[in-house]
Amino acid sequence: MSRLMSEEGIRIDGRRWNELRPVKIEVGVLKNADGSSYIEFGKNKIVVAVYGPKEVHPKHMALPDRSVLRCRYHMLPFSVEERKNPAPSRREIEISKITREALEPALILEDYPRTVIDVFIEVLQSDGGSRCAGITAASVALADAGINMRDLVAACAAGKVGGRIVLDINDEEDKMGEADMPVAYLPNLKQISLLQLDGKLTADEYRECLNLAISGCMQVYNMQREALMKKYFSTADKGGEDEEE
Amino acid sequence: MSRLMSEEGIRIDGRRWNELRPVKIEVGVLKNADGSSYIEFGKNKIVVAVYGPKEVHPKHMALPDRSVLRCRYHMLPFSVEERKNPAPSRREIEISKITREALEPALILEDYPRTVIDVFIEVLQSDGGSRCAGITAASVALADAGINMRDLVAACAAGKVGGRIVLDINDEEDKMGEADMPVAYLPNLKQISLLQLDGKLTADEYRECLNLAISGCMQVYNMQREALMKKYFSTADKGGEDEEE
Amino acid sequence: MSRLMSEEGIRIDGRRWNELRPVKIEVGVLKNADGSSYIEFGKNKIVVAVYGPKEVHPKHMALPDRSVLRCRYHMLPFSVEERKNPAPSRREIEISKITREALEPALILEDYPRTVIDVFIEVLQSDGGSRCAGITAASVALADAGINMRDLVAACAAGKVGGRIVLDINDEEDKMGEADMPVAYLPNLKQISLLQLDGKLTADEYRECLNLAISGCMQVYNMQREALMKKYFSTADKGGEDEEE
Amino acid sequence: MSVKKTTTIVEQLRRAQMSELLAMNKRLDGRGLRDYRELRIDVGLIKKANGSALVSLGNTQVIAGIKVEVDEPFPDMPDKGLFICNAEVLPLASPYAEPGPPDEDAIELARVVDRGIRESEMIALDKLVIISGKKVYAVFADVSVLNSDGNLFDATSYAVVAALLTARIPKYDVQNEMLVKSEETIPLPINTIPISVTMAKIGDSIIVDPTAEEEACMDARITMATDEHGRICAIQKGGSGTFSPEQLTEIANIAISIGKERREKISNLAARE
Amino acid sequence: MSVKKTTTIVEQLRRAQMSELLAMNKRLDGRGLRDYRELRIDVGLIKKANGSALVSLGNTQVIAGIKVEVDEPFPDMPDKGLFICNAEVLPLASPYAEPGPPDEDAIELARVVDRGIRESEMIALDKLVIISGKKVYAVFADVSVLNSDGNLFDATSYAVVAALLTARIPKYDVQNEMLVKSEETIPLPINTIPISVTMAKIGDSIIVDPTAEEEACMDARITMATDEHGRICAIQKGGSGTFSPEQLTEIANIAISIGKERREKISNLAARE
Amino acid sequence: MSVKKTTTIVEQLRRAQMSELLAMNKRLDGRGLRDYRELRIDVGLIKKANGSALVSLGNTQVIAGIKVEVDEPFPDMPDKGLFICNAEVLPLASPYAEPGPPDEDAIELARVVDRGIRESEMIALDKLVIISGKKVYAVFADVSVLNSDGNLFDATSYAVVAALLTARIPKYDVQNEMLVKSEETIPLPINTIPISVTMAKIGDSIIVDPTAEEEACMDARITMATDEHGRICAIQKGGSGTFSPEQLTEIANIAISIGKERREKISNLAARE
Repeated sequence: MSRLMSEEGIRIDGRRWNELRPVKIEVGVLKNADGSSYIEFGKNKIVVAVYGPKEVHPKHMALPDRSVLRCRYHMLPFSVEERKNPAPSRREIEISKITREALEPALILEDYPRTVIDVFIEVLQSDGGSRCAGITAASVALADAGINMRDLVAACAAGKVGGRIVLDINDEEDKMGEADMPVAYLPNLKQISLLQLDGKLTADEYRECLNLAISGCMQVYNMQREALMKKYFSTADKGGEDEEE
Repeated sequence: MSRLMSEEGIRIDGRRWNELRPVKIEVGVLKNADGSSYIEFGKNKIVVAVYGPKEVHPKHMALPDRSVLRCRYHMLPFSVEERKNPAPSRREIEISKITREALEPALILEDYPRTVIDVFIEVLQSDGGSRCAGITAASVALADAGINMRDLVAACAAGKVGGRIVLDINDEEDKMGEADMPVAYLPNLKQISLLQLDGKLTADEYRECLNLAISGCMQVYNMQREALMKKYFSTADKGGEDEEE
Repeated sequence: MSRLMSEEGIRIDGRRWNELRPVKIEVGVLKNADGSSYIEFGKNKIVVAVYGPKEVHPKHMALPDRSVLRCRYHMLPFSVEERKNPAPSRREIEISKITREALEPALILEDYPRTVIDVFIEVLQSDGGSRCAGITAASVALADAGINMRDLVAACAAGKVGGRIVLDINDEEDKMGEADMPVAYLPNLKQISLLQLDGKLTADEYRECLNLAISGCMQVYNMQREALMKKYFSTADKGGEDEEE
Repeated sequence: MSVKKTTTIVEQLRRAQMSELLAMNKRLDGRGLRDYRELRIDVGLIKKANGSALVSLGNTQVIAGIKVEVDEPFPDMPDKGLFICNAEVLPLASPYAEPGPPDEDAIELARVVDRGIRESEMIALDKLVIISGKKVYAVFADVSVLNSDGNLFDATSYAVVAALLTARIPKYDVQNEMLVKSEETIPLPINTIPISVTMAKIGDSIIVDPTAEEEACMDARITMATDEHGRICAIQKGGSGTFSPEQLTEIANIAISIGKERREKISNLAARE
Repeated sequence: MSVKKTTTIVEQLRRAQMSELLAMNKRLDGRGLRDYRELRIDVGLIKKANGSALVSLGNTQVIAGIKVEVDEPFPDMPDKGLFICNAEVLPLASPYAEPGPPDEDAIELARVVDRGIRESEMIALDKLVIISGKKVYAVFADVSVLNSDGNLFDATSYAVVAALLTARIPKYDVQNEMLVKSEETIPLPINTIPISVTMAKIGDSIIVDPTAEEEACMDARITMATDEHGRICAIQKGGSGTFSPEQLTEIANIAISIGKERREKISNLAARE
Repeated sequence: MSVKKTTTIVEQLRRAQMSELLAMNKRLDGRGLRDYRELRIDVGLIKKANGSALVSLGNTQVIAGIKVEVDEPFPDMPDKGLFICNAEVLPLASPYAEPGPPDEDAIELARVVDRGIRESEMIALDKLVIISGKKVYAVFADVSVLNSDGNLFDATSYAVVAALLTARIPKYDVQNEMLVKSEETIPLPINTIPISVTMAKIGDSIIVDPTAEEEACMDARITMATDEHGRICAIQKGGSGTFSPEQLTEIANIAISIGKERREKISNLAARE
């Protein structure tokens, strides 16, 4: 196993244990969509579009009391090392599902009965943590589409690499490390809407990991707010943490 | 070719020419289904569920004057020597069809207009004669579901092995033998609702085979009745052949 | 590269530069179809059926002001050198589309609102120019079905082979030659409804090719008329070019 | 899942009329109960196939093409060539046919035709081995129904049989474990000619070679293939009705006697290349 | 695209009733909040499989079969055998199941069960190499749900674990780079037994081993698998609700303590061949 | 089966308005009849691809990625590398796009772009051979439409061309018939740059680079690709209308003259890595 962690506690890409990779979020990048966003999260490059609320076809899918949320997480063929077949893989189908379940609690779907809201997540380039980056960007795109929301959803993984609990696992750390735990968090409701784990953690490590992931989500949340403010308030003031949108 | 028949007329699994393999039938084995059954027929292990009569979706499939019978014969991936792909094979599609056609004449579908009756046959372990065992079990599950029936359907193959006409071909006899002829029989109506043949028979052998298969079906029929009685009449008396259910 | 053109300007199959391969067109070859035709064009052997105008299923596909034209170009597994998988290839899907677009301008679809017209082109044996032969035959089958038409559609390719612009490219010329340009033409409207090009042509060669293809289409048109007259007028007089059907 | 095709009211009315006629041993198209419609077989139409046959049985029209490739044998059958039979009902064959992968009817059709040819041992698969365990001929028979007017089973079977009888396959020489395709072509090694006879039961009558109209009204269908020795080598009952044991004896007699007479006709038709 | 299954009015009413009961630490079927339903495991039912187990968890019934083949390793893992896990909810398992390829629920089910087994390193994949870089064992675990009454995750996981524990695989000898199958069979190399514990959140209550009725009313679901050392090795949260950080700590404690006690039970049940 | 996309009443009204404007040589967005929208090309965005380009043509946005693998050549072309082009209109590209396999429009798009590149012989496929008859480079060009606002043909073609021009592929050394990947990367061998020019006919006017709004109203569409010598190397007519022979001559002249001027622009944009 390659040394993923130096003696000084520096990770393979130069970060410390509690540091995020560089993040860039843009809002409103696609003309046709009702809401859209673009995120770079480490080497992840992801574009998200939201269409809706809109009429449902076929009509029998409509619900009388709320909107139906549909999600698709999809990777472009050239987004990974080995060219990927464009047809949806089992992994993409699972991530589409857990992404929908991570976003759903943040949306006030009751405000849009008999409609559908479509979220399309397209991974242009993939790195470790693409599901978290996708959820983060999707939440911003939903806000950009003007959908009523209880909260944003900010997502970030923590994990165990070279024996230490660290924040925001990249691709190499995911492959060589001991554990990866993606978390999605609703910062104002203080609720977790996504939790997965691959790899082994003791009960103590698990708690440490969870707390670290939540602190990462709070950092991501601030970047989401900044990106939205930058689009919607011309004097792009960096939003304080205690403001509500 | 291996010796499938000893000089004393004993078959490879120890049976005589007119003997069935051991058969076990259970009724009502699945909680969710409207009717169900489990059959062991030699090494065949098959579970069958019936759902219905119930509403049809899509509605345009409904018939104004009778119920629609739908059938699926399906093998689990581990039911055969070489792991089977779970998608339906051409063989499974053909057997689904001839199974439906074998069962349909026994059902009084006119009693349930605008509904559908679904029969699901799942082969857990496959041996020679799985289509016959599936039809036999399906007929019991239909009775268990309380569907109005003109008759039970009992199925059993006869064939030619090592030069002799024998009853109830097993897997090895099917592969190495000269002919296999599955038959489904409605004992009270004295009608045949399934007949197939793989292999060569003279006209005389064909008649002999047909009669032997019918006699096998009558034995199977008695076991079907016993199994149903065991469930529906607490004093599990072994039903006589002249009783009607 | 093999010699596709002799010094005397004779092509590999014995034709001159401006000569069509032998063509045979028959009308009304299939009993069930509303209109049908069979064409031999060189080694191409193609049968076409038209069904409609008829009711549309599902109904939401129907248009209030005109008929919907649907087209399928399909090759039988044994129609080509290497056995072809029966599922539609990308090539067949593209040709289905450009065939529909080549035929559509000739049809008075407004005369049949809320209906569908189906055109099925089945290639029994394929040679160079099968899409042109298919369009030519389809146009005849549409006329045989009694669909109101503004014009027939006659199709023929021209191309560049061994340095010369020639009419009606066959399979070998297509593979070894420099360019292939299929054209569909509405002779009375003097309009082009199909134009494709594979291979390289200068602007001058392109114009020459286009004119040559149109002259080929006119020859094809006369054969289409003859075939229709042969069916519909018992005294099979070879129709003059200035007559309208 | 398997589900029955719906029958219309018109078909039910037509059934009454048909039963009346059949009670007088008459059919709608004037044939006797045991009469086939006119059979035409044109072989060799498709030069790009190793063999081909266009068969018309009344208004039913099917085309079969044989393609032969070199392939590896199945591991448990190192000394047998391969035979693969596919059928599709083209969407142009009838107003009810639709584009798409073969449905259960087309799959049953292909499998029943395959069974007749395979179980009769028509093709000597053991003579289709080029290098034992490594290289064998794979014979693909693809059949497409062009016009569907009943009794696709027999029409398809005759087309495949005629195409196989007249097919020419490339000869291979083996040099240092490599195959060299020779100029020469050879016929397929044929053991016997199986003949398929399809009957329908309408009311109490058994009729031969049913039309689409008759099939729409029938209670049940049965196909029997026989070989040159009059042995039955494949049976398939179809349809939602039943047969009595006595009817099945009668049916076998019909299949054997008609099979004998049609075998000659089909061999002759196929030979006229 | 992923979309939530609809809930009916009846389910919403039932949810109110269930919440009231749960507030009093009661469940509809009388169980305590941390109680599992009765578990039965029958191993070895399918002789044609290398291993098999039929698991009943209350009314939920699943069957798992193990098939072992020889295959090539992944190029980047020349010294690891393969483990492939598939699940399908058979159409006979419930009135809502339909024939067809696995939907997102069945795919999630298979992937979560796979994750628990893979991440716990239950199977010593490095001992499944026959010829390094060339030939390894490929272990297929196929699970079919026969009757669906909630908590498919645990039932499926227990079935695969029991089938793996009792599987026998062929031994191969290598002679001149060729594999020779010996008469002997050997068990799979096992490192640990992972135990999956699934919980549901309804209102403020966390319950273990939810029934289908409880799942229809739940806010969210969570599955945790632990290994023999009490380490958590796989987690999957499901459902459209959320958990608080405190609930997630409580849930981990439940999974670890229940996991320990159930591991013994499952080892024992699986051993009774 | 191929079937035309429906046009709405609004589109028909808009068509009347558009025709009036065009009669005065004006377009809705103020462009002249022969003017392209603003073109932006960003190359190298996707480091995991061998080459990539993000192209904006007005509001139309597409991304192309090149992946190069080692594969076997086609048996009849032992000395040619492979080029495979796929396109998909992502469901986020427009309110009308849907998830699923490519439809006939996306298939036509990929095939027409492929044709321009293949027939112009842009890539020197004969230089992509590593071991003759055994190992060649396979160049996959995958294009995804991110935002659809008309003229996908040109945007897609420019994206693939730019991605190919800037791609770097691994160099392989051959040692004892085995491939050894070297550290070094090399560019693809390029012969020429084909330029696609797409025009639409609305009424009697021919316009260049139609928007989605213009395409919804157009009678017919035509795409012509030309190479560096001004030769036409691919044509595709689309749409349910027709062209006169005279219009087709005019169209070729436009394609050749605009192609020349745009080739320089595209080479420059692609070079700015």
